[in-house]
Amino acid sequence: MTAQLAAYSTSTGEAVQFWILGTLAVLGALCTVFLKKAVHSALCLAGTMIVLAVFYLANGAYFLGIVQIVVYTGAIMMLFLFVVMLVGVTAADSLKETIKGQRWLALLCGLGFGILLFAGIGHASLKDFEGIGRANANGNVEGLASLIFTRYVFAFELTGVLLITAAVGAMVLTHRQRIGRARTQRELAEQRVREGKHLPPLPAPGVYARHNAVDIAGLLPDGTPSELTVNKTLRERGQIRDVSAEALNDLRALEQRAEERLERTAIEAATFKRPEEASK
Amino acid sequence: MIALLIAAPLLGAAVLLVGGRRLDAVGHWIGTLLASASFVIGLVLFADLLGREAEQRTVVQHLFSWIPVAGFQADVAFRLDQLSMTFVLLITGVGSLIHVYSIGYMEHDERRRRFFGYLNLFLAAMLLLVLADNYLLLYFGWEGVGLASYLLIGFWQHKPSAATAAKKAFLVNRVGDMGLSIAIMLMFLTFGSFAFEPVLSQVGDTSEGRLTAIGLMLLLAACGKSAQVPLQSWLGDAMEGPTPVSALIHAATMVTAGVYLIVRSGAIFNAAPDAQLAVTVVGAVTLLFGAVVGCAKDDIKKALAASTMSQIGYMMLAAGLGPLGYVFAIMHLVTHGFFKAGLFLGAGSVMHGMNDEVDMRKYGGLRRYMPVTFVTFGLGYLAIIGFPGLSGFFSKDKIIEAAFAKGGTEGWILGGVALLGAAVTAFYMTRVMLMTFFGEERWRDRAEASGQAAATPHESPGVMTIPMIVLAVGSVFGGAFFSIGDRFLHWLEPVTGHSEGHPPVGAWAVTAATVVCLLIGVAVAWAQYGRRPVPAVAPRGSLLTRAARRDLFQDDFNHVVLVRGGEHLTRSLVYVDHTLVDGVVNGAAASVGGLSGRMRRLQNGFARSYAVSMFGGAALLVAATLLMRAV
Amino acid sequence: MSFPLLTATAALPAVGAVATAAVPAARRTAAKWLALAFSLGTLALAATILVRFDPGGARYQLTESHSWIAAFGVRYELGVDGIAVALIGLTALLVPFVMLAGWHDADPLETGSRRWRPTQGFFALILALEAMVILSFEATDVFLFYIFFEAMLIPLYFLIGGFGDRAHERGEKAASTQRSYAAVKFLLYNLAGGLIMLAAVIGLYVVAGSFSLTEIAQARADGSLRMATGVERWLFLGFFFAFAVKAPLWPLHTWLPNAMQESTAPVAVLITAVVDKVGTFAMLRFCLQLFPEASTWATPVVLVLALISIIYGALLAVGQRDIKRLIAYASISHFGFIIMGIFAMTSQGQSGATLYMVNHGLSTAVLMLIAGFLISRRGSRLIADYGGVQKVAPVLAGTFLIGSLATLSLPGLAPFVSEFLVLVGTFTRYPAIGIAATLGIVLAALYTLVLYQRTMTGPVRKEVSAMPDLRVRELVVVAPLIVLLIFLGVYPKPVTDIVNPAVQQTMSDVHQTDPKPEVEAAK
Amino acid sequence: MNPVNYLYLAALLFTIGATGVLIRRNAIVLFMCIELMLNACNLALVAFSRMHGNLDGQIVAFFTMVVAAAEVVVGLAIIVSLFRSRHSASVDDASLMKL
Repeated sequence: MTAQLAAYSTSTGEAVQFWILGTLAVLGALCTVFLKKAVHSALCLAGTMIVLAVFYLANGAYFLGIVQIVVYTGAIMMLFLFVVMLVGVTAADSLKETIKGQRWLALLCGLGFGILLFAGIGHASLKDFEGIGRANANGNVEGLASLIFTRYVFAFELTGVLLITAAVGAMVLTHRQRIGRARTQRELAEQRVREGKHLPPLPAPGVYARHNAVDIAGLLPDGTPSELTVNKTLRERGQIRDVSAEALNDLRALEQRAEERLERTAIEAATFKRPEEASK
Repeated sequence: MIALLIAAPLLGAAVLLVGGRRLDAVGHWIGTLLASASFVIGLVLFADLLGREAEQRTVVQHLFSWIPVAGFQADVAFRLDQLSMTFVLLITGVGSLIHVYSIGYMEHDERRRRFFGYLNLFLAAMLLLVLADNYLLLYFGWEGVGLASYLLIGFWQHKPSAATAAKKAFLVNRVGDMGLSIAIMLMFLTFGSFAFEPVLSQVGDTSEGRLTAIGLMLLLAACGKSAQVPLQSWLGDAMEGPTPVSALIHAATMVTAGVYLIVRSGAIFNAAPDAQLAVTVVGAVTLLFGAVVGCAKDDIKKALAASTMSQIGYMMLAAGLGPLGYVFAIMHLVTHGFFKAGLFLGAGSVMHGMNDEVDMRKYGGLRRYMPVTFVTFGLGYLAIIGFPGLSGFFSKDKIIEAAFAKGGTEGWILGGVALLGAAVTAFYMTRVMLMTFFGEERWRDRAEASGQAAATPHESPGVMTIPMIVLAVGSVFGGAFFSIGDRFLHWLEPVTGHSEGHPPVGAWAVTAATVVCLLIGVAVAWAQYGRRPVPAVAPRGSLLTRAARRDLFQDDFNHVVLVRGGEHLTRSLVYVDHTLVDGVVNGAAASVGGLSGRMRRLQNGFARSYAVSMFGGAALLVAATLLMRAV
Repeated sequence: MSFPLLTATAALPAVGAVATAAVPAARRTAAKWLALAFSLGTLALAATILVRFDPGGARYQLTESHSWIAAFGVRYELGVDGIAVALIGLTALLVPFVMLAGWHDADPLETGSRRWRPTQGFFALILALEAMVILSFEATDVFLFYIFFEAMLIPLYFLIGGFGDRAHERGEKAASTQRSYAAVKFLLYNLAGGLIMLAAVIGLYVVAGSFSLTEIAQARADGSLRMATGVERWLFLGFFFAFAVKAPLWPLHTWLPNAMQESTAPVAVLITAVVDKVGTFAMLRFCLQLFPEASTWATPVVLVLALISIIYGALLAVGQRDIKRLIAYASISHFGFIIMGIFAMTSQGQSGATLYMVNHGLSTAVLMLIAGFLISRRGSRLIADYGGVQKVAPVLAGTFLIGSLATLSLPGLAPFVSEFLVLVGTFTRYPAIGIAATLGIVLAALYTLVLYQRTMTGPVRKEVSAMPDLRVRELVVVAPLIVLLIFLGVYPKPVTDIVNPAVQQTMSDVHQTDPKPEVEAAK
Repeated sequence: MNPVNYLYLAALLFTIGATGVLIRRNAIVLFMCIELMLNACNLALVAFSRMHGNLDGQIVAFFTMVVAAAEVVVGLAIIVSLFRSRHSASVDDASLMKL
C-alpha cells in the first residue's frame, strides 16, 4: 500500500463497523419511511440516529457524536414521541396514496436525485484526504470551542437568538388565548340545564363492561356501548375499544349455562340482537 | 377678377348654408343675385378677351400654392381662355336663368334657401372645373360638381328613391373619378407635373402607349361625368332631383364636363389615336344607346335624360374625331345647353302645372292650357331634332359631316351611326311632343278614375316662363349666330386647333341626308303617336321596347354583378373577419387560457405535490450543475 | 437652461389628471371644468411649441436631455421634429373637444354612493392619456418611448372598459361583458405587440449600446454602426409588429372594431385619432430611422398589407350594421393609406402620410363625435334603427354629411390632400399598388354614403321623430373641427411647411430619392 | 475502506428521507423524514471535516443541529395546533388552496 492509498483508506475495523452499521442505518431509514405507525417510525429513526452518532465518533467528531445521542436522540426524538402520544399513539396511517401520480413521481424524483448525487460524488475529486488527527490534536471539544467562540461567534450568537425565537414561537403557536372570563361551575351547570342535553355527570367508562380502561366504552343496560362514557379526545381519535360483543357473548353463554342447568329451552334468540340491527 | 367669378357663388353657398333659417325669406334672392353677378363678371371678362388679339386671349391667374410638397406643385391657379370663357358664359348664363326659374318652381318648398345654396355651390364648383389651370384643381371642381349633383338629386331626401339615386350618381361618378385620379398620377409620373401647360406641351416627349393609357383614364372619367356607356346608368335615376337641377346639371352643364375634359386634353388624344378611337366608339355607342332608351321611356324627364345621354354621345363622337371635331363638339355642347335646358324647364313647367305628374301617358292636349310652355318647348324640340335653321341643325350637321370626314370605313360607320341617331332622335322627340301637347286629354280620365275633380293644368308664373323664353330664343338663333361666318370656329381655334376635313361626299349631300333622316323619324313617330290615340297604360311592347324601358338591362346587370356580388363579397368578408382573422386571435387567447387552466390544476393545494415539484427542480439543478462541470 | 417646454406640455395634463381625480365626489361639474381648463392649457403650450418650432432649423428642436438610468444609458431625452409637432398639435387640439363632447358621458347613472366618482375618473384618465401620448411623440430615447407607448394602454384600458355607451346599455345586460371583452382584447393585443417590441428594444441596446434615437440614427447614417442584415431585419420586425398592432394593419386589426364599438364616442375618437397615430408615427420615426435597410427590404410586403387593409377595411365597412363598427373599419382602411404613404418611400407619400395622420384625426373626430351624439339621442348603434334624421335634425345631418364627405376624401376637405399625396407618392414607385389603392376611394364613397343614406334620409322613423337637433355644446365641438377640415383642405401649407423638412430628413435616412419624372429621366 | 463511502451513505439516507417527505401524509412522520435528511447532511459534513482535516465541517453540523432543534420545536408546535383545529395530522387536509 502506498502512502497515498493509506491516506484514503481506513482501518479494517472501521470498514466492518461501517458495513454493518451502515446497513442498519439504511434499514432504519427505510422503516422510518414505510412503517404505518408514527411511533414505530420514531423509534426507527432514533435507532438510525444512534448509528449515525457512532459514525460521528468514528470520524473523530466526538463532541457531535455525544450531542447527537444526548440532544438529538435523547431530547428531540423524545419530543417527537411526546407529540405522537398527544396525537394518538395507536393511530395507524394508511399508506394508500390519495394524490394521483404522487407516489410514482416521488419515487422517480428520489431515484433520479439519488443517482445524480451518487454520480456527483463519484465525479468529485476527493484526492487529499487529511484525516482528522491533526485538527483533533488539542482535543475535539477544545478545537470546536475555539472555533465557535472565535471565527463563528457571530453565527453562534445568532443560533441563540434563533433558539429563543423558536421557543417563543412554539409557545405562541400552542398557547390558547383565553378570551373571556372562565366560567364558574355554577354557570356551567346552568348552561347544561338550559340546553337540557345531559344533566347528570357523564357516566364513567367501563361501568358495565367489566373493564376499567379509559378507552373502553361503558355498556348500556341492553349491552350496547355508550360513547358518552369515553373521553372526548379518544372519541375524536376513534380510539374507542368496543367490548360490547364480548359482553353479549358472555351473557349468552351465561344464559345457555342457565338453560342447561334449569333444562329450559331458549326463550328467543332474537332478543339478543343489538337494537340497531333489530331495527334494520 | 377670375377668382371673383368663383367667389361670388361660393359666397352665396356659404351664406345660404350657414345662415340658417333667418335667411329663409331672402335666400333665393341672394342666390340668384350672386349667380347673376357671376354672369356679369363673366360678360366683362368676355368683353376684355374680345378686345385682345386672338393669341393673347389666355389669361392665367395664380392665387396661391395649394399643396406644396417636395417635387409636387399643385397651385390654385386659374386659366381663362376661349374654351373656358365659352363654358363660363354657358354656365353662368344658363345657371342664372335657372336660378330665376327656380324661384318660381321651388316656391312651395320649405327648404328653398338650402336649394339655392346647393345651386350656388354647384356653380362655384363648375366654374372651378372649367377655370382650373391644372388637372388636380380640375379634379377639385370635378368632385365638387359631383357633390352638388349628389345634394341636388337627393334634395327630396325623404323619398328613398331620391336618396338612392343620389348615392348611385355619386358612386358611379366616383368610378369615373378614379380614372381621373389615375390619369393625374400617370401625368405626374410621366411629366412630373399636372398643370395644363407643362403636360400638354411635353406630349411629344413620351411614348404613345403612355399617352394612350392617360387618354383612356381621362375617357373613363369623362364617361362617369358625362353618363356615357358603360357608366351611364346614373343619369336616368338622377331625374329624381327637382327639374331645375335636371336642366342645369344633368342637361346643360355638368354632364358636359366630360366633353370639356377631352377637348381640353386634346393634345394628349391627338398623339394617342387608340384613345381617340375609344372616345369615338364610346360616343357612338352612347348615342345609339341613349336614343333607343329615349324611345321607350314614358317618364318625360327620363326620356329627356336619355336624349341628353345621346346628345352627349354626339359631342363625344365629335371630340374623338380630333381637331376635325373639337370645335363642333363644343358648339353642339353650347347649343345643346340652350335647347336641352329649355326642354327641361318646359318639362318642369308641365309638371308644375300637372301636380308633379311625370308620366307622359297621362298628359295629352296640353298645348291649349299652357301656350308659352308649348311654344318654347316646341322650339326646343325643333332645335334638338336639327330642324334646318335652328341651332341644333347647325351643330349636329357639322358633327355628322366631320364623322364622314374621318375617312375610310371608320368614317362611313361613324357617319352612318350619327345619321341613324339623328333619325331616332327625331322619332323620340316627336313622340314626347305628341304625347304631351297633342292628342286627347288623358289626364281627365285619370282624375275621373280616381274620383277627384280634374285639376286643370295651368300655365306657370312669369318668373318661370321668362327663362324658358330666353332659352328658346337661344335655341332658335344660337346655331345660326355661331355658324354664320364661322364665328365660333375662329373664336375657339387658337385653343383647340382645327383641321378641315374632306368628307367623301359633298357637304350638301350630308345635310340632305340628315334632313331626310329627320323627316323619316318624325313621320314614323306621327304614324305611331299622332294618328292613333295613346294608350294610358303602356302596352307590353316588343322585346326591344321592353329592354329599352329597362335601360337595356344595364341596371339589372349592375344589380346582379356589382350589387349582389358586392353584397356577397362583403358578407363573406365580414364572416371571414369574424371567424378566421379574429378567430385566430381569439383562438390564440383561448389556447393560452386553456393551457393556463391545465397548469392551474398543478396548484392542487397539496403541500406534498409542491414538494415534489421542488424536489424535481432541485434534481434538475443538480443535473445542470453536473452537466456544467462535465462540459 | 431654457424653459423645458416639452416636459411642461406633457406634465400639465399629468398634473391635471391628478388634480381632477382629487376633486370630491359631489363637485362633479367642477372636476369637468378643471379638466377642460388643463386641456386648454396644454393646447396653449402646444401652440407655443408650434410657434417656437423653426421648420428650417435643426432636425430635433426644443431638446431636453437628462440622465435617468445611468447603468443602461437610458436618458430622459425629448425633442420634436416637424412630424411630432404636427401630431402634438393634433392631440392637444382634439382633447378639449373630446372632453366637451363627452361632457355627460360619465355622469353616474344613479346618484347614491358618495364615494363613487366616475366623472372625475373619466376626465382624469383622458388627461393622463393625453400626457402619455404627448410624451411618446416627444421622446427621442427609444426606451423612454417604449415606456409611454406601453403606459398609455393603462388609462385607455379603463376608459374602454369602464365607460360604455350609456344609452346603448340601458336594459342590456350583455353589454358590460362585451365591453370588458373589448377592453381585455385591446389590452392583450397591444401588450403582446409591446412585449415583442421590448425584446427588440433590448436587442437594439445590445447591438447599438445606446437607447438614444439621435445617436443611433447618426451612427447608422455615417456608417459607424453596422448591423448584420439578419439582426437588423429581426429588430425591424420586432418594432414594426408593435406599431402594426397599434396602427392597426391588416391582419392585426381585429381589436379596433371591438374597442371602438364598445367605448363611448369620445374615447373611440381618442383611440383612433390619437393613440393609433402613435403607431404610424413610430413607424416613421423609429422603423425608418433605425433600420433603413430593413425598411427598404420589407417595403413590398408592408405595401401589400397596407393595400389589403385599404380594400379589406373598406369592404368590411360596407358590410357593417353598427355605426361605430363601420367607422372603425373605415379607419382601418385609412390607416392602410397612412402606412402605404410611409413605406412608399417618396416625399409625396411620406408628407401625405403625415398630413393624413392629422387629417384623419380631424375627420374621424367629426364623424365619430356626431355619430356619438346621434347614438346618445336614440340609444342604439344599429344603422337600421335610424332613418330620416335629416328631416328632424338638419344641422346634425349636415355636419354628419360633412364628416362623411371628409371620410371619403372629397376635394376641398383636408383628407383629400393627404390621400392624393399618398396615392401619387405610391404610384410613382409602385404603379400597380397605387392603382389598386384608388379602388379604396370608390369604396369609401360607398360605405359613407350608404351610412348617410340609411340613417339620415328617407321617411322619418317614429323613434327619431322627436330627436333634438345639435345643442350648443355639441355645435361648439363640431363647428371648429369642420372649419379646420375645410381650411386645411384648401390651404394645407401651414402643416406641409412644418412637415416637409422632417420628411426630407427621413428620406435621406433611408437613402431614398424621389423617382424623376420619366420625361426628365429620358432627357 | 474509502471514507467516501460515508458520503454515499449520506446521499442514500438523504434520498430516502426526501422520498419519505414526498410520500407520507402524516405531518409527524414527514418531520421525521426531514430530520433524517438533516442527519444525512450532518454525516456528510462530518466526513468532509475528516477529509479536509479541519473542524469547520463539524461546526456547520453543530449549527445544523441547533437549527434542526429550533425547527422541530416550531414544527411540532404547528402540528399540535393543526391537530387541535382539524383533529388530524395529515398534511393533505390542509389544502385550502386547492380548487
